[in-house]
Amino acid sequence: MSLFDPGLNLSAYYPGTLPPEWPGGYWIHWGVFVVIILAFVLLMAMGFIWLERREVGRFQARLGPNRVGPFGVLQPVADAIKVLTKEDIIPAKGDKLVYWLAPVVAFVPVLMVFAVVPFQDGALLADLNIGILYVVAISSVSVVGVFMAGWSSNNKYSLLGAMRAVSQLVSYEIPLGLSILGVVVLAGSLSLNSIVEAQHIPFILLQPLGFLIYMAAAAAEINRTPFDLLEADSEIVAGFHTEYSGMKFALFYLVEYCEVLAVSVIVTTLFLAGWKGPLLPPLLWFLIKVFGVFTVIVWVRATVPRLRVDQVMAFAWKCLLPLALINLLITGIQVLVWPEVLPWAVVFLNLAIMVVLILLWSKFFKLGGGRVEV
Amino acid sequence: MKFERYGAGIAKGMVVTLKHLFRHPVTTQYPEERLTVSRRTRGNELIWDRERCTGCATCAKSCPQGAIRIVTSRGEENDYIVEEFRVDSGYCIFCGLCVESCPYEALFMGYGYERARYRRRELVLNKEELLTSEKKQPSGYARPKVEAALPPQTLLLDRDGVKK
Amino acid sequence: MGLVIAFWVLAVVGIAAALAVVLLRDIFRAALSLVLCFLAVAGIYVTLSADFLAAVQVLIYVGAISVLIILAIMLTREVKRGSPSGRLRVPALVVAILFLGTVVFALVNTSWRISSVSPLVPTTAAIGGSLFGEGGFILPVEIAAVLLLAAVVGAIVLVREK
Amino acid sequence: MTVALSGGEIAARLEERFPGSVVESGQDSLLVKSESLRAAAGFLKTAPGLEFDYLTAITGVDYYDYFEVVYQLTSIRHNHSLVVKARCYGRDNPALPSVVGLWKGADFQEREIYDLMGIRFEGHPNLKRIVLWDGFTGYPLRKDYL
Amino acid sequence: MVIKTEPFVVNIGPAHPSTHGVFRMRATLDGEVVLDIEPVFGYLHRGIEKLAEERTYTQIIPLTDRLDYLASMSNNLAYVLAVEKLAGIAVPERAEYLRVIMAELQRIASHLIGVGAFLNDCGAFMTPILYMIREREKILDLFEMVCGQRLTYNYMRIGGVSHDIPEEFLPALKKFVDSMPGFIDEYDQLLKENEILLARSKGVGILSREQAINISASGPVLRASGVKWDIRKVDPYSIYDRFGFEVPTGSAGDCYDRYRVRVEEMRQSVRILKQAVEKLPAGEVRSEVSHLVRPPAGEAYGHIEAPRGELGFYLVSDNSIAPYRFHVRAPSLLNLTALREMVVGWKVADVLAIFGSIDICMGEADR
Amino acid sequence: MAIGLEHYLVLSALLFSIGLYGAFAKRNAIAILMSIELMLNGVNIAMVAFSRYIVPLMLTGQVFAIFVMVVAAAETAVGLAIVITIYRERETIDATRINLLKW
Amino acid sequence: MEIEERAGLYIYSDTQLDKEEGERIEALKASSQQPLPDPDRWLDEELRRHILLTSVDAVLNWARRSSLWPVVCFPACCAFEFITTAASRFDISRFGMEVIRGSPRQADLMITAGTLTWKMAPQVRRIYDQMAEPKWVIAMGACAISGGIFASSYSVVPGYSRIIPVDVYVPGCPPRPEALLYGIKLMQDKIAKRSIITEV
Repeated sequence: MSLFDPGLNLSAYYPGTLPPEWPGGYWIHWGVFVVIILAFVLLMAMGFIWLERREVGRFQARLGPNRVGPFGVLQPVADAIKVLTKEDIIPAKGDKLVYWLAPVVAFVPVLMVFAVVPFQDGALLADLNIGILYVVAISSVSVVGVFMAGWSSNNKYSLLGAMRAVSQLVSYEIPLGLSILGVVVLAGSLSLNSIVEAQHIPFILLQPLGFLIYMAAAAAEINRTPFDLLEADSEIVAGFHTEYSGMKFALFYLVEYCEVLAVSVIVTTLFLAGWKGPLLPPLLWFLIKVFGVFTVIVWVRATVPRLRVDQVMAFAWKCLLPLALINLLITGIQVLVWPEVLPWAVVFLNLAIMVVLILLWSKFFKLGGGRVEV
Repeated sequence: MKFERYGAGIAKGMVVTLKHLFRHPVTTQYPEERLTVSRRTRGNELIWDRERCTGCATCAKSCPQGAIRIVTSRGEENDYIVEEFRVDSGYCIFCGLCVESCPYEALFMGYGYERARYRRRELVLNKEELLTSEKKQPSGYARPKVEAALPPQTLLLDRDGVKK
Repeated sequence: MGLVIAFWVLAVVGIAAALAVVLLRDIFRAALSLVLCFLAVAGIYVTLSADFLAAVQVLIYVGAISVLIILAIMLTREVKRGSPSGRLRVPALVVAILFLGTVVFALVNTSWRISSVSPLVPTTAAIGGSLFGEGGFILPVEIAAVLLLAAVVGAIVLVREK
Repeated sequence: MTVALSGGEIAARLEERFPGSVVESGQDSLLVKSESLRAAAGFLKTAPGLEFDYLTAITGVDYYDYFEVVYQLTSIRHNHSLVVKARCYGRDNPALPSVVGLWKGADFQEREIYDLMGIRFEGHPNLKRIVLWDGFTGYPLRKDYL
Repeated sequence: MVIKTEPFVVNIGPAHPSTHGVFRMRATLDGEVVLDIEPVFGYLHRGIEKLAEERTYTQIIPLTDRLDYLASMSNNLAYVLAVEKLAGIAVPERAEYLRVIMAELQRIASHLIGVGAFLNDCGAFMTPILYMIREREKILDLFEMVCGQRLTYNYMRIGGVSHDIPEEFLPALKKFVDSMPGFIDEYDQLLKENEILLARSKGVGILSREQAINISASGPVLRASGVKWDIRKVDPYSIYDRFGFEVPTGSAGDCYDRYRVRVEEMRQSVRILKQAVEKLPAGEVRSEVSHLVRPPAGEAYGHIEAPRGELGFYLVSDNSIAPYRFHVRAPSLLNLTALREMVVGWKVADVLAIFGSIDICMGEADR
Repeated sequence: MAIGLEHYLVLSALLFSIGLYGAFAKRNAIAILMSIELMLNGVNIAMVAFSRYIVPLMLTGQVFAIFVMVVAAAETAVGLAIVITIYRERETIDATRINLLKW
Repeated sequence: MEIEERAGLYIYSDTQLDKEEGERIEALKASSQQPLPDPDRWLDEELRRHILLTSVDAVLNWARRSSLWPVVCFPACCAFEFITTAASRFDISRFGMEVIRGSPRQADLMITAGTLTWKMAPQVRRIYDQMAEPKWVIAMGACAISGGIFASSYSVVPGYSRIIPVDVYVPGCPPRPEALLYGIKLMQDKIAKRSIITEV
């Protein structure tokens, strides 16, 4: 199906939110949905900013923002207005065009991810049959934005941050993709909506190891602890956006939370059965799960320290990648051997396999040390 | 090191943070809630007792940096009249040595701490501003009599057992 | 109609970006233009109903190859020297134009047997089938796997510390 | 309890090894001739029974006529201590041998004395200002600095 | 695999998020690897040694507060000990106990910050340091109760302490002493076994026993390298010989050992506090000393085991009301001597972890 | 105007020629690699276009394009490794000065 | 924050860099012998003001005062009172201020926590210059206001106002966290009345 040729299989998913006989056909659907997605992403990102600050506050035995509006919910709004109206500084020696473009390049792909996410049954902008592949592909583009920012700032901390970004993001894309493949094998489709529909029991139970790998790899892709090396403020100040101020910085800040939102949404869709759930309306289920995933991410952030750059790379290549491959292999075998029999037995089997694999792998895998003779 | 604990250490740590999520935060919401400061607090102001002061300038002498300026003139009954008594609270370090050394108990540390100002020159306290007033109470630093009258200090220790 | 506009926009962007790649002196910007060119090509694939291929194009070319190239640019620090053209500029131009002329001449004068069947969508399953299915390209896949392995090993051996 | 060794006894041992090296000895200190400081320090660090392996502190004092540099030595093995002093004369370019080769802990302290008091330590690998900036005039810890 | 690139110089500090004040490291990096590092001091050099020569002995006490501003009580104690040694002044028994109580409370407070800051430098997102600061607040409350200030106490006096404790102090202290071990356990649970922390700190920044002695390291840095050297034990000052406590030592001398030694020292301090609270006698807290102390001409070196190591004051008196020479043996400065050897070859991230594990205070290092 | 096979082929030829020019004219080894990537992309477009317009139901062209991408990825990895090794040894990646085999 | 332009010059100690730094310090010292005037003109103007703030100004000022992000500038003792202010018990995050930016480009408020030495002064000046407009400064503690106990020292700048304009002075040595919060409240009040006042 082509993006410019709407009308093939979209109609199948119409019983959701929008009536099928909408006047004007799909163009209006597109227009409306783009606006809805923009609003959803921006609102949720702001909500996440607020929620993270509140939650981290509570994890740290304090309160968090509570003075701007009720419970401080207007805090992100105030931040946004303030940041947007701040002076925009452009480094004198940097590459101005690239400097200007970088936040945009980083922001657009993240926004495009939401085009294929089903908010509830069939309610999505475009049900691409390559859905999850599209997500992985598109999200790999924003690395270029990060790199452009680090390069054009003409600052060594920025450059260090950008170098770390590139090596880290490129490495973690592989375990990320492989862990998704397990889900795809189970669901038999790349389309996100079909994946949700295929989850009679959430895939987190069938793919516990895949879920852990995905969470780790995704945390690295979006620079969350313990892999938040790109902007490790105790090491390289603010990383690649050290030199950014004003509106461009606001975009990077937004990108950060949009990425978290994207990951939460995709985890919800792939592993937590998306909008499925009893009693409550599907959209509500969807939101509850997204916030749940986000809370876990914040919880991890509030607890663990950060790994060193070479340890991060070693973790991707020596730990996550082999585990993801083994996981994929086991999943493939299971799908071939027991197609649709006794899913609950498989759940327990897979949990056992996960425990055994982690225990085994811990024997081989070493971190630490790492001095280089110079 | 070997990655030998299989994530058990991380899990333990996460339990600790999770426990804190359900504990009562220790935060004091300052402008609305206030901590009662210590009875001996050395607040960011000095308080001077016009009646008791004899103008002996012991305080000025004991000040490590000469933040107190006293000008006196000879009075009728062979005593000193304090013409000028000035403390620059932007220069004073509130060490309390002047209060300790005052032989007539005429100088007190202030109990208040809200002394921030927009202008540098407003930080300089002259004779009138040093007197005690509604807003300015002396603290019990080196003055046991004042100390006994002040309320006890709020302690964070007392909040330990409080549940949410 | 949408298809026509899309093609022309993508084609113009792609060509312009490709020209920028070979003409810009600033090699970092040239690499960024290369990214743009790849994205345009991915768009072209979409207009050709090859959506799976478009995603793969973005994933591999944009996500991996150009990032690797940018990384190599950083590591070699050749940026200050730029990317000048060499002595061969004029002959290269002649060769390129001659080649272009020949190819365009040939393809204009060939009568293509255009099939009027509408293209196959979705392509994912079909590609999978033709790669791994019976009578498919399973041997080339194996060979490609060996090639990739060889490339990875070779690359590691090349840049290894002595 | 860290035992403060008697300056006299050690002075005698030093004299035996390096005649003429000790100028005077006090209760728990001894004053060493500046030329033989390096040799005496080496002896104190290694001589069996003494083994002052730990240099606690170095400081300089300006006595107008001369500068006195005070070395507080401790032996972690035997838990005893000693104060060694050396003097250098002249206010323009006073100098002493450096002990960085023996105790690396002297590195920053000697630089600091050089910076603040203007005593040169011959043989220090990186003798330059440490806490003040290049271009600062005068040596603040000298008594005649205003 | 390391790809050699052109080395470049990066300044870490002086106003860097994690240099614990205003320390600056001029680091030569090859990619992420540190090839060389030059510590640059002096961004907080305030000339305390010169200023002290112009003040009376009592007026110097506020100055010592601001040396190591995380351990003002210890600084006060070291200074008054040196002056008492110089002038031969005796201290009442109760004052000695109060001094020990204050010094040990201060040690806990300072180690809390040290450990928290180290964990922060390892990249934990503020949580450990915020928990530790919460505990430190309890100690600051106690200090404030006694002397009215939260950071610069100016509490010790030559010949005793400035005030006796208020009556609500002892119950509060008892409560603190009882609850503190539980909190230390909790923080241990938070990060002691965390795989990431272990990977970041075990085997990183090793300072061998010989090196540690040779560079005159002291305090937890020296003990983590396996040297059982604690001034409280080897040269007991004040009344430390009356308390039973252990001297924790490390074995490897790496960042993790330094972190563990600090945590264990906190437990030992709690132990000392427990004993001190039980034994605290009644009586005077300050002996009769003239306001203007005039020690006889001479010199004295008084040292204590401050939280960061051996803190010594070298005083020279010329029988006037101000010291002739006032020198501080700052543990922070000396512990940094080995920084270069410790960090060369490690990554940038390790530099900050190692630096954090040394736990310095620039106010003291630069003076 | 409808878009036909010829349009795609001309586009592909243009990309290929631009890449060809770059591969000959550039002196920077990385720039040459980038030009080669351009050429490969041009070829890919042609193959997908053929597949789309001539045998729409068989995806042979697309499968070939995938193989080309695999080769391109391998080529880039090895090529960049060579470039970095040469840079390390000779401090330059100017292709006109990398003439080790000549002598 | 400082990045040297030249690479490859470094040996164990680079005397050239030290020399340049010394020159910068001496130049700054020579050029800042008098304190800068307090930016307090708005206080007088406020007295005879009768125009209301426009709603745009009101929203802008609300946003600015509700999210003051401080920059890292922690030279000495006061830093720990500032950190305590940021920590759980006083929790500066209630005011939306816990986003302590390492990069001055993204910060609004400089809380000068500690003694400023002449050696440090160029760095502080540089951080201040790097901050994007609008920016504010709170001088925290006696050292920041006047040099405090170290005012007479040979290496200490007697007050940050020699180097950068100071909006709010918070006395104390160091001020309690509440005192600092009170200073922040004054700062917010000042921001709330922006716009009619000309930039000072």
